[in-house]
Amino acid sequence: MSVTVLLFASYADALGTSSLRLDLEDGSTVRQLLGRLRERAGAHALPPEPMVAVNERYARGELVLAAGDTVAIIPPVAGG
Amino acid sequence: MSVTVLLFASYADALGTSSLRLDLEDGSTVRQLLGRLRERAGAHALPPEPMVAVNERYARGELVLAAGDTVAIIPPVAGG
Amino acid sequence: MTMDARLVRDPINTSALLARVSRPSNGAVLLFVGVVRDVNDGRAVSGIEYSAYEPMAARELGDIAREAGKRFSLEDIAIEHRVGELALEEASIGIAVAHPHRAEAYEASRWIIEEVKRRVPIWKREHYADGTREWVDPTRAAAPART
Amino acid sequence: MTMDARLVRDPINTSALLARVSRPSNGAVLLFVGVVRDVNDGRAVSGIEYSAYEPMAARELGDIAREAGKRFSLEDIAIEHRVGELALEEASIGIAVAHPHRAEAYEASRWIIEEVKRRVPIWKREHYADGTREWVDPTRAAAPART
Repeated sequence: MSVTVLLFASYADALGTSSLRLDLEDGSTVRQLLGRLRERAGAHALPPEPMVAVNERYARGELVLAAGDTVAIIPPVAGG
Repeated sequence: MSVTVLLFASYADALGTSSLRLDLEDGSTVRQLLGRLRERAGAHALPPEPMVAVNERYARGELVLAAGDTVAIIPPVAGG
Repeated sequence: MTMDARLVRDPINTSALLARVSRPSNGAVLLFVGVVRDVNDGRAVSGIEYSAYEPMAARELGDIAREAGKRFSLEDIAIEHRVGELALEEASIGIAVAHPHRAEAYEASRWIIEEVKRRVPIWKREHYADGTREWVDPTRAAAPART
Repeated sequence: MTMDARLVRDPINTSALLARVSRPSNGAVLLFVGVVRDVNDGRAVSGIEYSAYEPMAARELGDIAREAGKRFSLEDIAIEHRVGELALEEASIGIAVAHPHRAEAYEASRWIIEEVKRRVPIWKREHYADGTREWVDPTRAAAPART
């Protein structure tokens, strides 16, 4: 299945893009997606457990993804 | 000695004036002044220990007054 | 540095209060506005009148600003308290504080309004919709028997 | 009733925020303004850029307003968070809340700004006087080693 990954701020700078597609095995979790993401150049900038949102809601590593999900990797927020 | 007494808000209404002079014995305290004030008509509106300011500073009952002092009897404040 | 506290007869201009405390080193600005409410203690209020022991009230307001400055390392404070007749929804008090950090701004603002209510010699007479008027006694309003 | 939270590209109008929450039943109005500071962590800042994961940030802001409403019995909340490029002294966020009583207004305002800083996906890049730029990581700034 295919999911969309969004990257922001320092993570987008490090990985050189703000959006990419990943093909994962059906039933993959957020944690497995992060594992795949770590294979890419610049991924050393990601912390061990980055915040993640799936379809615009914060999600835990064990969440099982579905085809077409949008997974945002969220750097430490600095609003306010 | 003579002192000026200022009354405000509900106390001024009750005693029918916002200012009066009292002649006291030298060395009188705030508490003794209040005793004298209680002899006046309407003074039942004063609580047992009203807040008092002497020369625009809060003062305790035992403070010894001096000739010419201005003694304000302060109803419960309601600013803000 | 602004350390400004005063009684005013004209309506409080909250934008001007904010402007007085704003400086490029202050990351947090907090404005408290006390407003004349249309209902108090279950009675319909039509207006309010504030009277003060003016010289002492002005001095106490100034003391509160200075004490807040020391207590919260605050350099920018502007306080205005209205006296005279106020219509509904008019501001009775405006307190603007600014600080490099927000924690101090919140603590200082809250401390200032509590001190104002505790010790500044100002009195409030409410005008009710039924035509009567009454001096407000917060020490009585707080008593459980009043609920 | 006002329950209003949004991202904005234009400067925040704090007077308009105050007006949106003012009602005759609200005795206490509190406005928090976060401002771009000229110094952060000892470095001279010349400007700031906020970027957001916009649909999620707008939804989180709305959730925070609604949650504050329930938690503090608050009916009037207006929040604006700026995105894009900001000059020094411009407001990055304005939070206006109003309540019949001040205790709730203070608690709600403080809770809202802490929640915004904790969970709304917005990032800040500081532009420094020396021409460099850097994304701000508040989790790093809080570490004792950084002092």
